[in-house]
Amino acid sequence: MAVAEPQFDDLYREIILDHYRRPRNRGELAAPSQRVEGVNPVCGDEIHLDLEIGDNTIRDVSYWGHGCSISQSSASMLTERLKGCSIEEAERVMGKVRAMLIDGATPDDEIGDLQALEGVARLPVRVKCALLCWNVLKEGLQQATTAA
Amino acid sequence: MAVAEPQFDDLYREIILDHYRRPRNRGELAAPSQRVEGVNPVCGDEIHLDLEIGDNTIRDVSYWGHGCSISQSSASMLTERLKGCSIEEAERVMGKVRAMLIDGATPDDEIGDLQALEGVARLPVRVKCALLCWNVLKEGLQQATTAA
Amino acid sequence: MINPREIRKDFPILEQQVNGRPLVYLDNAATTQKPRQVIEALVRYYETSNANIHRGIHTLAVRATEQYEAVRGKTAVFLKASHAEDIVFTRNTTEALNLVARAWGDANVHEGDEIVLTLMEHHSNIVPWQQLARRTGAVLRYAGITPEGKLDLDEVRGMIGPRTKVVSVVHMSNVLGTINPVAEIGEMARKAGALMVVDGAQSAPHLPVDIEALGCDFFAFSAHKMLGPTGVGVLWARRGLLETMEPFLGGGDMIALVRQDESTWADVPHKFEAGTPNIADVIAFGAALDYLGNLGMGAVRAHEMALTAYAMEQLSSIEGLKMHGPERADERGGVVSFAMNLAHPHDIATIADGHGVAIRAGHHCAQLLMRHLGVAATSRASFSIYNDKDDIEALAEALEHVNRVFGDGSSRAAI
Amino acid sequence: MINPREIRKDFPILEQQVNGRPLVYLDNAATTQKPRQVIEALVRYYETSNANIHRGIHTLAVRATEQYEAVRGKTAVFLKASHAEDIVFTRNTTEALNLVARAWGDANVHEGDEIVLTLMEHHSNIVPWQQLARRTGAVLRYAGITPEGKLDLDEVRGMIGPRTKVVSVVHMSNVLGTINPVAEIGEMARKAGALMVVDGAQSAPHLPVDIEALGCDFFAFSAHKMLGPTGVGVLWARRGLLETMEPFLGGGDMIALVRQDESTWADVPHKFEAGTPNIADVIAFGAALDYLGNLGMGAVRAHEMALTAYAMEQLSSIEGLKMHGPERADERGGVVSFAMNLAHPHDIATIADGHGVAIRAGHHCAQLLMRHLGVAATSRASFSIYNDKDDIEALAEALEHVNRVFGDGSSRAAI
Ligand SMILES: Cc1ncc(COP(=O)(O)O)c(C=O)c1O
Ligand SMILES: Cc1ncc(COP(=O)(O)O)c(C=O)c1O
Repeated sequence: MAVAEPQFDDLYREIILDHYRRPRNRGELAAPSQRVEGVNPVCGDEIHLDLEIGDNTIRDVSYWGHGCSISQSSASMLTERLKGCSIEEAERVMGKVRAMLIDGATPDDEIGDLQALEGVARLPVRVKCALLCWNVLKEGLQQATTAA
Repeated sequence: MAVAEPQFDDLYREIILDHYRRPRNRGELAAPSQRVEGVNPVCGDEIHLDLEIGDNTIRDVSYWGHGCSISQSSASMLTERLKGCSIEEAERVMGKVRAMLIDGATPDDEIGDLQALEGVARLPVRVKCALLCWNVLKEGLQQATTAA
Repeated sequence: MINPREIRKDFPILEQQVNGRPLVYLDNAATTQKPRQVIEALVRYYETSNANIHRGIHTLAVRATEQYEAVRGKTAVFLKASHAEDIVFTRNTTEALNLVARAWGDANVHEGDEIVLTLMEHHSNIVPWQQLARRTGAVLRYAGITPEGKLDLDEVRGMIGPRTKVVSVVHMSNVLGTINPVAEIGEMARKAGALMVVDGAQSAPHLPVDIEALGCDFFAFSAHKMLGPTGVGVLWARRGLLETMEPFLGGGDMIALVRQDESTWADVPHKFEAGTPNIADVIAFGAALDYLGNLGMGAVRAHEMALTAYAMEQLSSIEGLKMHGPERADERGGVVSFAMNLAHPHDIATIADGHGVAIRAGHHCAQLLMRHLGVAATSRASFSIYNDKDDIEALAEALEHVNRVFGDGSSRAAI
Repeated sequence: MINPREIRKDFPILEQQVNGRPLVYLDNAATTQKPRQVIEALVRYYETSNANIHRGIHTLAVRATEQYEAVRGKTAVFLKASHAEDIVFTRNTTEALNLVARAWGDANVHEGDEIVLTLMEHHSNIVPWQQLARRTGAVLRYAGITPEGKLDLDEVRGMIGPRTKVVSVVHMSNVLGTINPVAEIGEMARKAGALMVVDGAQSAPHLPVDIEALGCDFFAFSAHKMLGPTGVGVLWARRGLLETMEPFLGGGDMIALVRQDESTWADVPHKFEAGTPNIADVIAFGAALDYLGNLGMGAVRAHEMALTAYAMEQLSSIEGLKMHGPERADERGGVVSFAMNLAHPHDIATIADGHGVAIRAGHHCAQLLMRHLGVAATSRASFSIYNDKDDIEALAEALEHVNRVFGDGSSRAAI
């Protein structure tokens, strides 16, 4: 029998690896309005998000933490995609990313680079890696809304 | 296929049932030199032996207790066989009964009615019933030896 | 409608001869036999999916984890419970009850508090509470039994009061067959501010259970008594209760963060499943739940009730035989304990075994009940879905034989 | 001599493809696969002998009891222990260690007493002692690890003193592979009047164990890590020790006499096996012991040591890969943990899985050790009797692929 090609190369798409190797918006913000964090106790992945929210807009966002390429690149792409977005748009993007990861929904262009995470949905055990920063974001947005 | 005869009728030989229905030497002695007892915690069988030992002889022996036909008839036969015996003979009989029950040794006439218990050796789960009174006796003889 | 003849085809063990007779297995309250679907689930697991669960990334680990957690969901459905996370897998009912007595009891029961039990409890629902009482100085109280073998509800009512911290009652007695009104007792406990624990070891296998309707706080049972493999027990807890409890066993899989001096715990139910669980058997238990689910627990109950009625009728015609427990089959499960004038329970069981009929003789882990009944032991026949009237008749025949063996010499000579 | 090619024929699960490649199972420290002899023992038990044990008179009950107790004897022989009654069956290593911490610890460890552990312990040999320390006010002390990944024996020696009540050490680390000199440490404990507990979860499956020569007081391990089924653990105790201990779990089968207010206990080991045990799996564990016994544990060790040496050689040629633990294969068991410069352990495990290679990534229930190593997780390959050099090469190939995927874009384009 012919040996199959190694699987999961589509998981590690170049765009993911690029965000993993050259993280965008990594570090702390000078004056975040929200600072939120999340840990995945099972695998130890850790994500911190700094958000600067005002006028219903994510004026700035950064992240730091450690973990696998999926959790870290997901966070990097999150910051890149949402910086400067209205809360409304951020929530729409978040909804689409979650639908893609959790329900396997087909992503559309609105989520940008994040479409590269589509392959993760096929691997339930890694979905939580990709979701981690989005769970953290959700909490951050909730805090912002409550504070407002 | 022909239905087999019910098994274990050879276990319940008439002599066993006779001792069960009409126990010999049942009750307490007036002045026992040894009073010993044993319980089988798994099935609740209980045997008490009263022994009157002197001059290296079991001058008198009686039993009481409750439990299945095997444990009770074994005790009844014990008393019948050993009353008036020398300790030496009692120990020999005890050895032969134990060998029959535990190792499946073929009994000889010296043990008398007790040969009827031979079938029990085939049923490991019931052997302890037949042995109970012999374990109690062993303790009684030990006490007598130590006291002497 | 249950068709035992069809069902038997799924139980390879029942095809054998015992002592030259076809095996008639009437020891189902001790443990039931397993359908090939359960055995095959075990084989399938070990031949295709075996791996340690919950932390693995590789394919087998993911597969095994999904199969294991799916059974938690199935167990919830079986109990009509709303949340799979309220279910902890243990080794057996006994461990489940110990878990409650330790993890809930040690934190909530104090000196002078009262623990209400009944005289018909299985040792597994007595000893853990005795141990708790000894650790804490709490007091045990036992509700009695009516002459007909039912729980004395008035006594229970009188016993539950402001000092009661927990009431723990067997749902169906493994000796008398009595089905206790646990919902009603749970209501009494609730009003007194006490928790209600139900030992469901005999009820989950034989009665439709609607856990929310029972209104209890904890419910424990064993897979091996309901067509499942040995080594799996279930503890269900009322929503939110597990969260309030400290863990019981410590170790792998139940932690969030381990530091040198102290640790934090994983979410429920994992907090209560320390170490590698009995993965294969939990998964095979899923096949048992499917099997019972396909039959329908209502049908199981109807079949076993009819069989119990038939057994009580047949046994009542045997001379010198006295049955324990409620007289009406609809007030009891498929368990019939009895005494015979002439023969001791162990002799009865041996002679029945000589007929290929497997019944149990002894105290059935219910010594308090034996003492109450004034006996050292009883003989017990108990039924499952693969039993039919022929099995009852084989039992009756064996018991007639007991009477012939133990009757006077003349009738014995005639056999 | 072990011939993995022959042995594999006994392991049906290994015949499968994972992600289009033949399964290469290198997660044996988590759990091993099971030979058909073990699976068949399960099937045979359920198809011929299933019954509840220890109290039954009928044929199946006697048969099941004999088979179950025979495995206690086999376990004693496997450990070269003199007495089968010194062996208690639990669910797993974790439960065995909890049993010691509760049933022995609660009665013997007091405020200010010291419990000596090491930084390389599995959570199952940490958390039960933390819980004990919390209940009693005892103090935990952790011996450190040398740069080469060995236990710092001088530190252990310095730590054991008059306040030490118990020393509990892993025999073989599930992360570093390190084999600890437990006999030597046991001697230190004995001199200080402390008890010595050995976590044998990784040693019993892979090294010849002579329990008397180890000189410890308790020894715990799990069947599922040594070809046996899930749901069975073993606790061995030094002669006489179990007798001095109060029971842990209470319930059926562990009592002698139950009265309303208190009970008396059955003889050991039954005193520690409450409720219906995991009968089928204990019996199937007997088949696993037979399987290992036929191979000979010396041969098992020799095979796995050779494989470990080969793995260390192969992995050392992979760029950016760093192995943890002792450098010499004869000082370690068949476990190789490693880090790679470019990729996180979870990504390594996923890519390996894409090659059909099952390895584990994570903290391996050893967070204290991870913290000591300064990592959040490691990747780990671990070996068993059915693994061969081809498996190692498949792993090496997968790891090369990891480097290609995570290397810079140019090399990635080339694959
Ligand atoms: C060294 C060590 N100790 C203890 C354990 C716990 O074993 P189990 O999960 O079977 O209780 C393991 C296995 O995970 C181990 O490797
Ligand atoms: C009513 C009742 N409770 C508890 C138990 C204990 O079940 P297990 O031995 O599976 O723990 C049994 C079974 O023996 C039972 O019948």
